[in-house]
Amino acid sequence: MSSSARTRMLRRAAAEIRPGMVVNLGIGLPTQVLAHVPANLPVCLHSENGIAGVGPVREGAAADRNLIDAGGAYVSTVPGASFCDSATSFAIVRGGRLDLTLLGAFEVAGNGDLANWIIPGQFTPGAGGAIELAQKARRVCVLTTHADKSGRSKIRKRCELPLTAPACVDRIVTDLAVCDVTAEGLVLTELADGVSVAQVLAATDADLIVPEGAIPTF
Amino acid sequence: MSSSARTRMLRRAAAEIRPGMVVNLGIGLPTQVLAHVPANLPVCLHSENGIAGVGPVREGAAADRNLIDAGGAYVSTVPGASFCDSATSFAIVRGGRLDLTLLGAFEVAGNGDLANWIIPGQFTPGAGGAIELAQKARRVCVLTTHADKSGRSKIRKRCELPLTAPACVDRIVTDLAVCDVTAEGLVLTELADGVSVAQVLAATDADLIVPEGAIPTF
Amino acid sequence: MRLPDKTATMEAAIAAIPDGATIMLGGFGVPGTPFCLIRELVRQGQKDLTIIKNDANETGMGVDWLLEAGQVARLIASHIGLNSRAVRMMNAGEIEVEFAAQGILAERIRCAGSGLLGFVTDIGLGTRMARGKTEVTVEGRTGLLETALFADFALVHADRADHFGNLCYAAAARNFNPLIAMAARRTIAEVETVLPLGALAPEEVHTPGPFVDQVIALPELPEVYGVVQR
Amino acid sequence: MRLPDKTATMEAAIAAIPDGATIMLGGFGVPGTPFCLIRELVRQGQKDLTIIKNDANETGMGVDWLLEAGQVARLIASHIGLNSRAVRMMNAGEIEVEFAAQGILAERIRCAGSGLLGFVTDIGLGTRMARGKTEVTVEGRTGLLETALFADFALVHADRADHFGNLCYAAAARNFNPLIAMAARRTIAEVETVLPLGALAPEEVHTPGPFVDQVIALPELPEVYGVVQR
Repeated sequence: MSSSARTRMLRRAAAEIRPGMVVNLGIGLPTQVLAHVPANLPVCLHSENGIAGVGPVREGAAADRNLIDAGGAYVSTVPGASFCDSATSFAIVRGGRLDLTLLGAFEVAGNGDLANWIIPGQFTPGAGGAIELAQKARRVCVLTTHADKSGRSKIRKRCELPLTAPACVDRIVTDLAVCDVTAEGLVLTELADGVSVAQVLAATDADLIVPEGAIPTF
Repeated sequence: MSSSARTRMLRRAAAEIRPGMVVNLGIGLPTQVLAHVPANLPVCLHSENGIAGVGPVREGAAADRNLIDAGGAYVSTVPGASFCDSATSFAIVRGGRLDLTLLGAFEVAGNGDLANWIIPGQFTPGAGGAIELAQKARRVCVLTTHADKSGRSKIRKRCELPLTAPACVDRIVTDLAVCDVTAEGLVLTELADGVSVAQVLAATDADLIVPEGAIPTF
Repeated sequence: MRLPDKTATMEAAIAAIPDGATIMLGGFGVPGTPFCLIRELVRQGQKDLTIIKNDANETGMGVDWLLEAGQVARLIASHIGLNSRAVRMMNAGEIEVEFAAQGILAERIRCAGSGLLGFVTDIGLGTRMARGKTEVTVEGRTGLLETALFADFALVHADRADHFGNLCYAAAARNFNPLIAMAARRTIAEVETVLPLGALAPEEVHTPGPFVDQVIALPELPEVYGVVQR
Repeated sequence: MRLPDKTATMEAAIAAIPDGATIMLGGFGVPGTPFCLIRELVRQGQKDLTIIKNDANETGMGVDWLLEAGQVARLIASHIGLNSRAVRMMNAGEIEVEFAAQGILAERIRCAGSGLLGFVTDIGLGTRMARGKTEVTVEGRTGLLETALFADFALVHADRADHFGNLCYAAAARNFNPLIAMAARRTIAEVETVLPLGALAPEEVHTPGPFVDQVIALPELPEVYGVVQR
């Protein structure tokens, strides 16, 4: 993936964040979306280790030893931030107060199934907060490269890995396209600039519904 | 009950409060025990509306509109007090952090059953915190006049009123005596000054075990 | 990024409440009761309400205004002994009253606010509080299943807040307020002092802003908030 | 009345922990981890411990010291991915690891601390996290029964405390600390600054003193508490 494709994907993901939302950015690619959120957007970033109102990353001498996000990065807070314990933090998630989460994926299926926490025999670190984020955020947007490093499509007919949560994903944003999980199936809704429908279809294992007419680009 | 008998009873009840304890004083007679607790005793008074470290009652201009105890009295706090929400306050009770509660009674039975919250058809205001205090304090001491206003014994073979909690009472302190609930039954352990064993037996509906030898007085 | 502004007017906030709504009210006695929001609810006159509150206040204040106006169909509480009208209306069948042990009421509200379905407790076993409840065995111990208690609206009284809805409560006025703030589809907070973002230290916030939908600054405190003279 | 004094020495507090004990540790990563209490536990060498903590810290700190010393038989956590030793020992069968979803772990600990038996949640339905769990239906909705998680000892790190054990936590160092402080038979707090009674405002206390048994003032903070340089 080129640097410009990566930036385009991150910018497109940032556009998922709407004014007034409480948002949790998962570890990995989603965290990088932060740099593309407009400075003046009214939004509250949540971190599951007990922060509402996460601000920009802090490095070196500016870091506070007691202030990390759930990914372990030293962060700051914005004015009006608050801290809470881990039970209250997940009450925000499970209680319906988290409007959006952006999550990474190992695999995501056309029916919205998500696998992003375990690769049996290879990667078994525990789920952390992923299960609750995936299952309970009001809106779940997966942000991932369309293919894994070996070129295998991450957008699958069915997930083969153990699920994080079934039927939880609303939208998938990749370096190639935006796809929405609908009652009819997975729908191609946007194309990355310079990418063709045929390229996306070739890169996607899941069945993909291509709407008639022009498809918007990002 | 004479004023001196009342004072004697309250003083005896105050002696149940030992150094280091977290204590909840129920509404009514138990609240009056406060005046008989030594000023320097290391103890934490809990109120179920979310106070750990209740201090003396405040009246008139000294009252804080936001600071009442569970009985509705304006109170103060001692240095080192804290406030918490109602769920946390009852976590202290149910979680085993409340060492002692002194509770009033309509009826208390020889097996430790307590009825102090409802008189069907007459008095049905709801249980408030009584059920959890009775069931979960590490030690439950009932403080009550031996007889009700009509002269009927409150210390019963069995409670006829609906129970607050079954088999929850450890000790009963009255104007006449102190009785302990034991595996063998209800045992007379102390007599009020000037009260005879015969008087206590006559005033008690429950079967009462009278130990051999001299019985201490209070 | 900056945090959203949730300040609102009392009239509009309460106007969103329809007839038949389930409403949680903060407060244990006077402290923490949202009297101004209740007064506005009386003025607007929504009917057939289910009210969830620790108590029914005393005669002549708070919940009693709603009872007097005939707006309440159902009351879920732990203790209503200080309100003789509530007791009389209950006994006359004019309102339906459901009692819960006080800490169980608190916990059922928090359970809803935490996105859980219910919990299992031994509180009430062997008493009439167990009637009609399902028994569940947990690792060999028997308990009663208590269900999460949700509301459409939570009306909260806070001492201090910021524009994002971070709330701080005074002394024993905290009580049920942080719990109901979590458990409603919409949480409306009346606030004695509204401060700019950043004026509350992040460590001192009692209810984090994400739980709160609307913040209403109280212009003045009516006498009912004061010390009750008996 | 005055509130009891709970200040204690670290050596005596940790010496009360027997072999085979179940110990909860605060902390999410570095912030809130009671490194000094863990170091003393390593020095005293109690064996066959069950450790309950969100994570296993990173290699070379905290939980990792206990793993390296062979003191851990069982670990209950939500995520151990930053500690390769923990993952290796789990895969080699040298320690038993039980995983819970992070918020469910927090809630199971709070459930014990609140004197409840368990709770019902739909979290994990349709995934392997549901394996072996009992299904319970609550008002027509199916959930999984999660059990209260108790410990013999909770080791907590606080920023400020008073002699009675009222605790305040700094920033994101709060995390699991207030929850584990509720859920153990004995709660031991190491504290950066111990203040006299009354120095903490009653409204700002995060963990009320009744939950805490022993308060240990840290004389100095070892480097491990600092910002991790990667």
